Amino acid sequence: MKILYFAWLRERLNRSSDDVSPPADLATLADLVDWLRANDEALDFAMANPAQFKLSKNARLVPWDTPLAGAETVAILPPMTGG
Amino acid sequence: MKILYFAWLRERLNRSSDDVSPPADLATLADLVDWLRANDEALDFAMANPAQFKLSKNARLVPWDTPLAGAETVAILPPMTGG
Amino acid sequence: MITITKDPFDPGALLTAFQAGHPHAGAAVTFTGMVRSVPGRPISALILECYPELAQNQIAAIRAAAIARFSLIDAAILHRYGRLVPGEPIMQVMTLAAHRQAAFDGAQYLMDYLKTDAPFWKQEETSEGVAWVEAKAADDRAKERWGGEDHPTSS
Amino acid sequence: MITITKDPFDPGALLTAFQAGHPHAGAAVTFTGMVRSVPGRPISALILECYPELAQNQIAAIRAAAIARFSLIDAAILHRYGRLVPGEPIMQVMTLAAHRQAAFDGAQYLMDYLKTDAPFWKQEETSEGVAWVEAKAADDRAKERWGGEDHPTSS
Repeated sequence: MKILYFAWLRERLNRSSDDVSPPADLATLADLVDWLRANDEALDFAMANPAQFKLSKNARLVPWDTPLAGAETVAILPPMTGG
Repeated sequence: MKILYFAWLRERLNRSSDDVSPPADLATLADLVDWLRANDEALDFAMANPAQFKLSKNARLVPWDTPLAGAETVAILPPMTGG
Repeated sequence: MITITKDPFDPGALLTAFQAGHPHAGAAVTFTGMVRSVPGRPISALILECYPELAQNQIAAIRAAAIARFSLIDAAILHRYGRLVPGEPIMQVMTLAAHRQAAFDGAQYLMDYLKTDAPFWKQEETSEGVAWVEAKAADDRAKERWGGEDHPTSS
Repeated sequence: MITITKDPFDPGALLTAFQAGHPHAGAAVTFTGMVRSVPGRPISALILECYPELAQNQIAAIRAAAIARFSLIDAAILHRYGRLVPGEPIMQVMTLAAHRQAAFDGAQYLMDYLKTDAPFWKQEETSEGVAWVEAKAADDRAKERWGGEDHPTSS
């Protein structure tokens, strides 16, 4: 599974993506984020205020409680500043 | 003094303007309209609902109680439908 | 930048010219009004009557009020009159501001006042003849959201 | 009509192309966002990062929601990313409707959601370096006037 990082989150981690193999018992994207944070101190610190982040699954913006099943690409998105 | 008529008011009167010499004792544009209506049955009938008309004095939109003094051109304007 | 004209205009070219050379603007809003013909009640033309001297003065006053109220960097209005056919642009309002809400509000304010306080009168030409377009109560109400002074231009 | 691109664009030409061939439209609203530099705090460039696949899907969903909600005849969105200098257009939103209020509301709805729900991130380049632009609480509030669903595109 591919994890994408953008903007200042990408900068803090010093990389734009990871390839990970999460355990099979993770139910939702929120569970995936918890697992990623537990295994990465820098990510854990950068996401200290998790409510500000949005998540996408396979290039669709989805709620955090979306099932992880079928996810090929998950992106962790800092607050957007387009327009 | 020149009086201008527009749109359906112009059509009903069958002319777009009048040259008039109102008496010196008229104080406001409202007085002028009263005087014009008193002297013109077609105008009186066409303006049966006077509240819908706006008035201009020398090509400036002004309230009905504006002094008549200095008026060279007065226009009687049916509800506008521009834009 | 106020233009009262019988001539056709190109909405895009007008926009490009208006936006040029304003490095402090962050937002531009453009409204274009077009002659509309619907299948159920097709019109062959829209004929606009105008009092050009008053239109010039009135639109200048509305424009100045909009610029002051919304701190616009600039605003421009073009309004045609004469005979126009379906699809043709009738008029265009353009605003430039630092931020988007001011640009949107300024353009809507200009439109709301132009609808009720600019001396244009429309006639619709159909197969049955020519008929004056009635003023809409909704247009008077739209103006009220800005406080609804009746004559922003009378002073 | 959704375009996510690094290439410059011409706001007027885009408007002309969009308006062509819509005889049932009576109203068009165009919003253009430009890179803004103010004398007190000049920037040399705005650098936009983007997640293009998500931007395409997300903007398509926002566009579909706006068309349905305001009965728009059409809507188009172009958004650039990469490095842009002051004065350059960043993005443009265009709506076509039968009447003016729907065209205005549709354009504002698109802008409000693009600000908070489209995956773009801005950096300002000044003489002191490069800094991320912070998201504005005002942008979240602006979205709330439409009911404020957080993810119009998640379904």
